[in-house]
Amino acid sequence: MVYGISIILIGIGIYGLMTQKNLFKHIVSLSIIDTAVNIFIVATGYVSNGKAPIYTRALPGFSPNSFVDPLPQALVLTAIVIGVGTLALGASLLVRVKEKHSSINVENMKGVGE
Amino acid sequence: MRRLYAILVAAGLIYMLFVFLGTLPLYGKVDLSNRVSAHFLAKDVNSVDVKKWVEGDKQVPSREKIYGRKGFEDESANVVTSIVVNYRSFDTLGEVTVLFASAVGIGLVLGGMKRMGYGRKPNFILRVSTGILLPLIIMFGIYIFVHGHLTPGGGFPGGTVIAAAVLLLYLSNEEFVANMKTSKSLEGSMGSLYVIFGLAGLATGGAFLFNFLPNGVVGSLFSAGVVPLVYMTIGLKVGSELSGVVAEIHEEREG
Amino acid sequence: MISLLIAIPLLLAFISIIWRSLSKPLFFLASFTNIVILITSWFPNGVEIHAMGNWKPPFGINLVFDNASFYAALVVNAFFLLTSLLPGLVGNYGIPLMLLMAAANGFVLTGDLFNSFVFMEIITITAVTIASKKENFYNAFKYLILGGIAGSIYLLATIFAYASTGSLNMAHVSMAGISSSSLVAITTLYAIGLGVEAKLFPLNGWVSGVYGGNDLAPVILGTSVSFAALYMVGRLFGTVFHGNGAEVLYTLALITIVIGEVAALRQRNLLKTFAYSSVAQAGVVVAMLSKGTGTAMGLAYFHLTNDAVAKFVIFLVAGFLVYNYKNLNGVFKKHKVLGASFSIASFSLVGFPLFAGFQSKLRIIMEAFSMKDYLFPSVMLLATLIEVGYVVRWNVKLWFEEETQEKAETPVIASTLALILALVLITVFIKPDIFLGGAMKMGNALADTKDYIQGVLSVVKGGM
Amino acid sequence: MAMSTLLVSLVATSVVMYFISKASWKIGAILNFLIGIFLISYVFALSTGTTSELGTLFGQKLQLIWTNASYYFSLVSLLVIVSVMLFAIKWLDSQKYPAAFNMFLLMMTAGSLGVFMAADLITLYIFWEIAVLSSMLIVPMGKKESRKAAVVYAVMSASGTYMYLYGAFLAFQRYGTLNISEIAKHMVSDPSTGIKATIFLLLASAGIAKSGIFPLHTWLRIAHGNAPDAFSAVLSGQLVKLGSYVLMVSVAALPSLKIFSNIPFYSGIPATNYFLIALGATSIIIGTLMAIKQDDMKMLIAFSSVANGGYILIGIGTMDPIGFEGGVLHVFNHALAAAVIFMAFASVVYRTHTKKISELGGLIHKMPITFLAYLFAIISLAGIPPMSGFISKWMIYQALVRKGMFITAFIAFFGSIGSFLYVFRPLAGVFLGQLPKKYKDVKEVSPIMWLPMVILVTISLIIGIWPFPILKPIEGMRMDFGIAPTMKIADSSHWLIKGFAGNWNPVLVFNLFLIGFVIAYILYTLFPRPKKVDLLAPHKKEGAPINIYTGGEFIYNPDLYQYNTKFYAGFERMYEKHPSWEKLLEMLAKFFYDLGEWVHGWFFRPSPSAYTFWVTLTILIVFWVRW
Amino acid sequence: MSALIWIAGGMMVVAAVFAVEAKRILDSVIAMSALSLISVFLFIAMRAPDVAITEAAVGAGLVTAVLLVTLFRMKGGGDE
Repeated sequence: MVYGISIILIGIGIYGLMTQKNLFKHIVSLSIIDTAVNIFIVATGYVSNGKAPIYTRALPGFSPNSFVDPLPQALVLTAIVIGVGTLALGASLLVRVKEKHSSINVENMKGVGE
Repeated sequence: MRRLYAILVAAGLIYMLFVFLGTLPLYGKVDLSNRVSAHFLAKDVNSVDVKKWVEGDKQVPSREKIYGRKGFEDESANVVTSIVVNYRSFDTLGEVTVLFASAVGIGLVLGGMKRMGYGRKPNFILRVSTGILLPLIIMFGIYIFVHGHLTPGGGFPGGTVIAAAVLLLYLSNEEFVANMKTSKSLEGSMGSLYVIFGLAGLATGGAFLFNFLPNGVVGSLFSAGVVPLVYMTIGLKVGSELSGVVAEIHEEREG
Repeated sequence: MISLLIAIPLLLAFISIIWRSLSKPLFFLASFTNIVILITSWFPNGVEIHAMGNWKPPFGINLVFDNASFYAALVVNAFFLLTSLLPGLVGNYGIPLMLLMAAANGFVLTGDLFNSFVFMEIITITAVTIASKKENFYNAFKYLILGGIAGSIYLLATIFAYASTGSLNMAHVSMAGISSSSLVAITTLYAIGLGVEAKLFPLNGWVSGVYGGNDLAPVILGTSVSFAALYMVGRLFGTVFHGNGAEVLYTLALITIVIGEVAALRQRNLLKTFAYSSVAQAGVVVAMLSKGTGTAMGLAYFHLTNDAVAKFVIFLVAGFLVYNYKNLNGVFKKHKVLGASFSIASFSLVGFPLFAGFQSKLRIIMEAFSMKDYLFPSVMLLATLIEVGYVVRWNVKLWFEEETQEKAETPVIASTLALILALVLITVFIKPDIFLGGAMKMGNALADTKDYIQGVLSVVKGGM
Repeated sequence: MAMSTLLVSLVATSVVMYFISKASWKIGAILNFLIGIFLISYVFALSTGTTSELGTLFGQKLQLIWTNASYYFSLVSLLVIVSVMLFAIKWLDSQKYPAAFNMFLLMMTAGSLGVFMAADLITLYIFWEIAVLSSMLIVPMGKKESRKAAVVYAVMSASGTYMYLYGAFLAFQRYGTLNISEIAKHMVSDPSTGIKATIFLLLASAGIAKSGIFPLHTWLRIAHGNAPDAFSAVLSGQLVKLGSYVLMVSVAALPSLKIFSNIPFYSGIPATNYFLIALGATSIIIGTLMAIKQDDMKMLIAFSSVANGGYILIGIGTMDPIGFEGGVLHVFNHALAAAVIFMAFASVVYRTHTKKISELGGLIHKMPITFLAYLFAIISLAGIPPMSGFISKWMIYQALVRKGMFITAFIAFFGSIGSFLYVFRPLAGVFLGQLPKKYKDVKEVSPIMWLPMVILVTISLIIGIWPFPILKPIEGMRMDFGIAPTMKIADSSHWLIKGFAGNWNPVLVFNLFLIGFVIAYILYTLFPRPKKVDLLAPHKKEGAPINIYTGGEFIYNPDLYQYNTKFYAGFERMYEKHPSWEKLLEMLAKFFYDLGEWVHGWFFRPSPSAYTFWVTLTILIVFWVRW
Repeated sequence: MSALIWIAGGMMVVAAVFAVEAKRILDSVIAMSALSLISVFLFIAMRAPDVAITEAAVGAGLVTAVLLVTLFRMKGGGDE
């Protein structure tokens, strides 16, 4: 179910990348894909009725499958930050693209192509 | 037409991923004992007989783990943190580097000189409340990364919260310019510190990023050896880094 | 010790953000130290691992140091060292270059799938930064988008691998019995995810824009990074997945070769021409890698080494020319040393005798024939024919056309470097073992899955 | 000195030569010439059967062997090259890149010698590429069009070379060896005709491309026509012969009659050979017809090289003892003739700076020695006794008639007649007729330049009278290749060349010709001399109307009315609208460019969306195929 | 819980489509931010509090802020 959501979101993101002419939308679409992939990853680690992987006073001991898989979560933490890095760099590139080509719409940009 | 093709192709991709999904275990029906994370959770990685483990003899950890006692190989209560900062600390170093690379890249791409103004006077409420909120926000950010090994959160969200404070300053004050020199120095020295932690581990324990400090008791603030230190480093670094990014996107080139 | 290959450039990069002016000397220092470290641990002839934080694999992240990763790291760092000798080229980009160096080393050395993803993302981001030099923003942006998609796909592949094996460690993944259907899923996704960095058709649309956009990007991305990416192709499809998915790579590679050369032929821009040629050469390498045997892979990396050396010279010279002259007709009359190096490098690219490319190209054809593959050599020879066309055209244009009045000072260091590398190319023709020995060791190490698993999973060695 | 040492040191010396020539190109040119003389003496001293090893390449020994064929081809090559080297000592002062010319000429010499010495296919390939590469770098030193010529040359040559390489590796893969004689042995016993024929044709295609045989002949016109003038002599006289050598290797060294004995096609000639003969015949037709049309004198001879390449191929292709010898001897004849002709043209261009026939005329009085050299060379080229060119053509005809190949024979005769037409055009247009006024101060070239021509012409004449020294290695070659080894064709004790339809006694023929010439000279001196009329009235200024009238009008452009403009207009009109192979190949090249455009337009779009689309589509296709 | 996830999923899809197809870039960025926020809910539902807090701070907060500021810098960007 959650898998389904994330896959559809990936599809939407790809669709956005393919159809949109505004480069800002590309960043937005990429961000959607990132989020979707993150959801997907966390979903692979979900265990029904598992607890959040934190030892607390209320949950003292370890037994198999009592927690959800912490590793995908750790990976997602990394992936989120990587996504931010990519997006921020992309946004700043767009600022300069706009300055140089006077538009960020693929069809109206000047001096692009070849 | 273009949209139609796009929809078709995207639908194809969705279909493909659904088909691939069939190769994964069902949602929620994961058996952790087949995965390495079982031992991250049990925190008994060092006691696993790797040879047997990889050949399919999954040694299900059955030891009782008690909150508040010694005996773990990694003492942070938050297992995700122990993975992020201890078991897979190297990934985190990479992650920090990604952010750093991105910040450097933004600096090089924008290469701004003068602050961009929003062209309007920030309203009174914003200005006053910023003054009140600012220390609180920063305190909160610090709290998040200092308790990273105990509670959810850690260096990255903590640092982000600090950066949010800087953003608030930019929004509330047309004239405000962050001191880039300080933020860069903090960023650089914190980054170096992380690597130096790693090198210290290499020197004392023979492996890069080795946890060279003594462990404490699960659940207490001063536990988990080097983990809180690393998370603080990360928190400060991310905070200064993202503040730098916030400052940089507010800069315009003159002329 | 090998963790220092990554730690030192990172540390120096962090330090140089504080003292910006130091970035150039520190970059040189970092690459120099790395080369020294590598030289002191010449060809391990076995599998050494470095378990990060002393967490033994498959639990922790480990660096793997065997003949393959050694040779790859050597080549990668050598090009960084060469680049660091060119302060004019490095400019403000010392820090991204150091990060790129750390990431490329990490990418090569790591034995962990997710870790390789992280390093791939660092490579993408720093490469985008470098690509944006000389206001080449739009192409850098395109690269960023494509790299982002590729990164997502690579990450998905990694997660599929994790979900079906329960581990991220390459050695463990390669020995864990993955069901054939999930293997298809994983290798398909990896083929596409790596295809972008490995410049496979049609994922290579960014190449011409990025390589053709400034003088620094092609020099470093076309050599070091390209080597690292293609190393990963060999590691994943050779060692980890035992050649599963090789036919996809093979098909894509053949198309890549033809498309790359044809696109290069029509190019009127010097840098872009050779950018496309580099695409085609990547196709040759991947086609050879997809064969999966030690010899074939060794030859592929031998070819790649030759190609990288030649491309370094070509891009160095071309970058200088394109950004100093409006009209390139007959410019080599003013820069004879640069011209001679360029010609030698480009002839080596084609595979004329007397130059290194001959050795690798002929061996590759021979190896392909001995595997009863008649298609690949014919495609390769056809591609070479097209290559002859544009290489000769450019050489004739740059040497013999009527020159213009424009003048630029000959860059002394660049000329010397280019000449030395050109001489290296000639030396390799006479004594191919200079590159071939290492490349063959690399190929054999990549093909030897058993040794790799044995080395990673049973011997836990932290050690300096 | 071992052959391997010689070749390696020659390549190395050529690089040194650049720096020497950089200091003084004249010293470089002289040194080049001296090295050439040394090489000739070296070639004479070497005894057949000597082997030498160059080293190993991927486990294969690179071997050199000195055979009769190596001796013969090296000698012919060196004769041409050394003459050009001598010629260049003076001629280079008109050139822009003398140092590079010296370097590449020497390197090319090394490459060519290596080709002739090679005992295995890879060694041959290596030296072949060295020769091609260095010659390819000399071609663009000429005028503007030569830049394009170099590219065309390189690509055409490479297309043949890479087919050859494919064939070589195919043979290696099948027979496990690259050594030519061993491959020959294996091929004889190999039952699979298809693969043998493939290997054979692939190997031969390098020769086809290089010697300008149809369909890869078009580069000759462009490259020979635009290369630096003296270098055209090497191109046409020597480099093209590399192609003939490879053709000979693939036809004779791999004994095609035995290998393809199961597919006889026509009077014992296998289909594969017949295919080559057909290509040769086509080349004769195309070369002859196109040569007649040319106004550019160098392009004219370039096309004649196409035709003569055809003769050589036909001769060798028959694998008939006398035809084979004729074909191989034709290599020698054409090499010398073409070299002299191109050097003569180079001399003319050196003095007049034009190579358009219609702009020249009457140089016979200004450059008499050049004229004489040219005259004898074209006599040889056209195959008129007593020059040596006749003998080889005669031998080829003999073979064709004997084999009953009447169509080919007819084409060969046609080519001969055509060659009278086209060699006469530059003779009439350049040397005879009216001297344009602007060339009235033209002088004969210096002895350094005419001497090589005279030497070559003399050799050609001597061989025409007494061909036995050159026939001896050819006979040796024939024995080596096992073509009717018991038969003796050259009979020096009776001064005879034995044909099938009669014998040829060159000495007798020469004497007859000598008598005829003496009679003609006497008649010439007895009759009154014709009176000369200047084309431009001497008292008029240049450019002003001239007192030549036609139909009551002043003639403003006397060049148009010169008789050598549109020399064979009537004849040319007969095939004006001929289909052009050159255009076809250009279309092929354009196809690749267009493919590039298409690829660029489809896959390398400026927008990231398109990339995303292709990436996704590729994933889907891969998924579809693999799932 | 399951129903909630369905609702959240539906909202995310709607937000994603809106983010992709919106005429104004500003709307698009805001929709994207909303998508991130809803994903935080999903993360919590999947027992991933660490991810949730990071996504909330970094994904939903900072990215949105950065994009908005750059959008402002571009003076509306390519609102064509």
